[in-house]
Amino acid sequence: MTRAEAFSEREVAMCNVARMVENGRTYWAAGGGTPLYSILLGKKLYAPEAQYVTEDGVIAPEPMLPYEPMMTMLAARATYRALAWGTMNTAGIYSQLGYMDYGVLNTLQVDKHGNINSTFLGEWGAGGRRMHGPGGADTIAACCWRTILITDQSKRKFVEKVDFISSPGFLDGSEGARERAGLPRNTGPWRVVTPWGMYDYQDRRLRLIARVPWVTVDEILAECEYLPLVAPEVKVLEAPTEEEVHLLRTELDVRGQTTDAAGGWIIWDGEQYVRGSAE
Amino acid sequence: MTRAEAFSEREVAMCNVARMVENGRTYWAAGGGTPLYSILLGKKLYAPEAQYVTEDGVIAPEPMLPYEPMMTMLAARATYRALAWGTMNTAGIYSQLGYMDYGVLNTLQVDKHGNINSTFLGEWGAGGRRMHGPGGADTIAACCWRTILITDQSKRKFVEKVDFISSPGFLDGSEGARERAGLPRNTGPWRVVTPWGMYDYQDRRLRLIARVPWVTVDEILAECEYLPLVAPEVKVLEAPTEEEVHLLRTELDVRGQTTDAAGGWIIWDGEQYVRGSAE
Amino acid sequence: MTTASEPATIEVLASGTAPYHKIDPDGFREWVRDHKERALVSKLMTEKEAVEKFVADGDYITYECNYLTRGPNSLLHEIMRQQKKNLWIAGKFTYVDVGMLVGAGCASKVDTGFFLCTPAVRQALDAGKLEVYEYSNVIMTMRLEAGAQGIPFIPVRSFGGTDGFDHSGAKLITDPYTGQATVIIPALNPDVAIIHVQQADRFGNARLFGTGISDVPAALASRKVIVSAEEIIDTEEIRSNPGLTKIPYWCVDAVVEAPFAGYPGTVPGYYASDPAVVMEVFASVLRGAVEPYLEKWVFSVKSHQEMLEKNVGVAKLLDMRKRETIRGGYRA
Amino acid sequence: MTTASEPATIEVLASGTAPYHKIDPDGFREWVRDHKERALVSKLMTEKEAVEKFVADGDYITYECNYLTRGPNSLLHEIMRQQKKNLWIAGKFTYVDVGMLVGAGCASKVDTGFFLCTPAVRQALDAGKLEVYEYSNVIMTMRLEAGAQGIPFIPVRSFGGTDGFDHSGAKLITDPYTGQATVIIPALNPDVAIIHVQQADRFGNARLFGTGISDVPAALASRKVIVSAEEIIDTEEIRSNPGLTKIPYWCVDAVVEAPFAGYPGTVPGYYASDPAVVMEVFASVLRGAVEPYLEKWVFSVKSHQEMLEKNVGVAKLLDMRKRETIRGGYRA
Repeated sequence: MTRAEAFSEREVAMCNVARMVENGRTYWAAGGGTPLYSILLGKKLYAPEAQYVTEDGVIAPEPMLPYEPMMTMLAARATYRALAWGTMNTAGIYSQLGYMDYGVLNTLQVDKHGNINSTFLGEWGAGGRRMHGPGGADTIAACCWRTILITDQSKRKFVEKVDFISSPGFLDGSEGARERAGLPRNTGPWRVVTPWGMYDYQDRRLRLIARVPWVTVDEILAECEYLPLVAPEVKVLEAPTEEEVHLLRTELDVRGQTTDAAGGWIIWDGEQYVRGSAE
Repeated sequence: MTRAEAFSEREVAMCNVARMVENGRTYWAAGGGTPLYSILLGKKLYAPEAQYVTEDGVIAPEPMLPYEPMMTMLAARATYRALAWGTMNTAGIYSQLGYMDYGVLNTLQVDKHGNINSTFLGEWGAGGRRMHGPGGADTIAACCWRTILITDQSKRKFVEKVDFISSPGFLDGSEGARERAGLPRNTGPWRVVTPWGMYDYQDRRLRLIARVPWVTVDEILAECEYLPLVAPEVKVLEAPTEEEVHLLRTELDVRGQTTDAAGGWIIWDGEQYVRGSAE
Repeated sequence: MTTASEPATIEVLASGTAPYHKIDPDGFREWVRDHKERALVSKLMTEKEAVEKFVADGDYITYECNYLTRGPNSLLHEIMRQQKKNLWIAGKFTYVDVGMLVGAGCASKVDTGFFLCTPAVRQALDAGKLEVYEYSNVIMTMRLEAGAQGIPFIPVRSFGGTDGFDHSGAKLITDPYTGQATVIIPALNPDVAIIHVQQADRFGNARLFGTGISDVPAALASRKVIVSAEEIIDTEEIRSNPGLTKIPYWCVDAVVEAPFAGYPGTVPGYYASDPAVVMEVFASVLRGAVEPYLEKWVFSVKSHQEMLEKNVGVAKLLDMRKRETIRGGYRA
Repeated sequence: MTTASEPATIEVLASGTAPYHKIDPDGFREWVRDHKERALVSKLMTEKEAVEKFVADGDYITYECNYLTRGPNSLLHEIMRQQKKNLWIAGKFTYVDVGMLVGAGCASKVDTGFFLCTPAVRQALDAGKLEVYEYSNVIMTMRLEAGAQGIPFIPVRSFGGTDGFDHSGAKLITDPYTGQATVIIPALNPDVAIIHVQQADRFGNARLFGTGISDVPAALASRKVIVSAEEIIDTEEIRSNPGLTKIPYWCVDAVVEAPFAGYPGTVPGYYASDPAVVMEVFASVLRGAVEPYLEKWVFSVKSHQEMLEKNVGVAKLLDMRKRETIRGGYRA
């Protein structure tokens, strides 16, 4: 595996999710952006026997890549060579039944208990900014055994309490809160991955457990409105490899819609990775 | 149409149901005996645009007749050239949604309010005789707009109160009893057809409205444990035609399993129909 | 093995407070009895006739898939062209569509789901011309599933604990069987469903190929159902393979022959999308400039076919067809 | 448009009093997580291995269709041959089957449905060796539908007012949305489902052709699922037409290659029945003489294939195949 010379922040996050993908596990990819590409990257490079569904109920496809723009669900290339075709309720029902090991999703805002907001910034019904809504993420966050959340590292995204719980984390953080709200037992947030680091949950509270080499823990914490717990040993993540970014750019997000959409670039200066521009 | 020279009692009942079959209406045939053959007879002779389903969710087939023994559902000949194939829940759901105009069913016991027993003769759990259970008839009786019940004319079949309500009629006969039990509004028993006569319901009570030419009203009432209301004018039903019994015997119940299973035979003696033996 | 416990009551632990579309299973049954044609009669008509006849101002409307993928776009365009008003939209698995309908002045309520919250949507919200009730995609399609069964509600395992729950018609109850807190959601029986399929006969027996969202539940759950089809096929063909029929004729009120109705999106197995126009519609709604798009693609033409003729042309349509090279699973 | 009313409680107007199979949606999820194979691994095994491994004494068992039509007869025979005990049978859309299982001494509880109440059944009832709980066919398949969704119960529009209701696990409640009396029924998650299909791959991806009873819900709702198939096909074939897969591999625990498994019944599109033996089994169970039938067709042979070889023979099998002349809808 060759070190990549330059890559975007979004590419970093996707590579780190991809490396967590396991053979023989099921994934529900929320929508068609970073979650889907992360799973496909992991499946192509590390875990060919991982299986996934998307919201349209496709089961374990071998998609014809790359996709046409925005055609990441329902389209023939996206559902190609599946083991079965279903519907949105197919995906919902398999997750209700406990068949989905992992849900992978992204979001606008996450709080200390892993609750996700994709509906509204500000106070609901009193000004503020409406966003697109939960889509399938509510069901993923409720019913998959473990969820992996992808987001950017920024103060306005890591908050004490989300303005609106679109998709459930550990709710108020108390033990059994999810069960009391009618959600399945022993489910919940598992990892949050950003271009700078990775989090898990300790006693249902967000905890920083890893960082990329070119960012310090203090820099990460400076981009958290809510200061997460910090693990005793914060692991250092590997940078993306040439294989990973090549695959992302030539087969998955070939138009760069996902990877270029936000964040800066990281460049190998011969000795270390430095944050810089892509020019 | 030629008068039939001889026919069985069961054939009489089937012909009388067949003549009620209407174009552009939907029928759910319970099981595969007299109800299904009655509908098929009606469809072939009188109402080709009547449509039917059976419990396996077949929609509007054009079956390949005759069937093999007992193969009246699921089998390829029975589901041939359908407009759609479904499942038992397909049939159940279309009837819940109000798509089924008529349900046609048979039974062991019916009471003055049209309740049907096919589960137990005697006191449940205390001796008595267990029968086969409601099958699909409970859903037919609950959810089709109108039900047509086929049974034999005998004292033990027309009772004051069935021993066990397997499939609902008007329950205790009070207004709104079905709705109070959770059943859909404005549904319920519509006709009972026996080899001797026909009944409707007046204020949710069984009422004799027609008889065959070779049986008197008194003879019918003598074969009712519960004495039904009697309409001011009891119509006289036409005897089966040669076309009807020919079709029944050559295409539908070719082995006579349904028609010969019970009841006597009726023979034209040159002047009138008389009850007699088939010898 | 459990013996039924017998609580005299079931606790309602929490209730959402949003308005929800009327739940009336018995009324729906009576609509079916009085309006759904059980005879085999041709329901072929133009998109104009179908929308005039079966879409009314104020209707609750659901459409299947979305503007990009097997979308009923010729019917959506016609609804905008006829300037239907105050529609209540089932905004599940939608993308640019809600922004277009709001931009065209057709919608005043949305149950979401997911939709791009565009400048036109935000303006309508700020002006009090649009209300949004909060569900999620699967909660919406499960509501349709309950509506498609003729039952008033259905339990689900998601949605609890969210703020969406509070702004919805859901309830949290103690399940009388397990004693566990359980979410129930209200059934949804839209006034009208519009669905684009690959093949249908003139009576409405419809074949769908590929994955889907809630096409079949929507067809069963809705009072009025308009199906548009890439191809009208013979009923003999339907009868030759009954396993392929997903929607039976009796659910369908209008059948519109509509080749390339999914334009500019894809209809899987039939044609790929037109990527330039897909990008154009995204850019238009996101920048709050939906009017020029609607003017060009909807208002300046009388029908979908005229739009294909004037704005697209044979070469592009043939190219879209050519780029769709996958056939497995999309043909009888 | 309705605003959610907020009753603090929902009234339970009536409750059936019969025992029902344990309802535990969360426990079922954990079973799925811990036991269902999400990797693509071959599950091919013999009927003997499958039944030894996945059917335990005391299990709640559902089988699809019945002994006459696409019945999982090779597996039913094997269960009798292995003398499984105290099974609780989902007696929906069954015919001679319950009488056979009771006659073979395998069953001690039945949820009905419909079954021929044969002398063996009546003897077992009189001897207190068999209990019957009262449902109906659709109520049973709707219970499976709820189990297949992982929810604890589902509302239905039938069953209310019957005496079956009283001898079941159903409840009558006031629907919190309409205020109307509404029946709810307990979900059913059997311990084991046995299903015969036309085609499956070695992982369990299964194709079913023709009408059915509750094959797919049974596969989703059951902890252990044994599929027997007329033909084992390649996974490449499955991937070539994903629309034909009705049961995905991850639900399936065992796949048994079982040509003519439906004998003496029909498997639609593959072979017609053997009418003489169909009549033989009816006569046997109805006359209370099921033992000779079981001895001849089940106990005296080691496997279904041996039975075909010894008791049926090539000529009859070819004739059954020949008499099944309908193909439309039964082939990919």
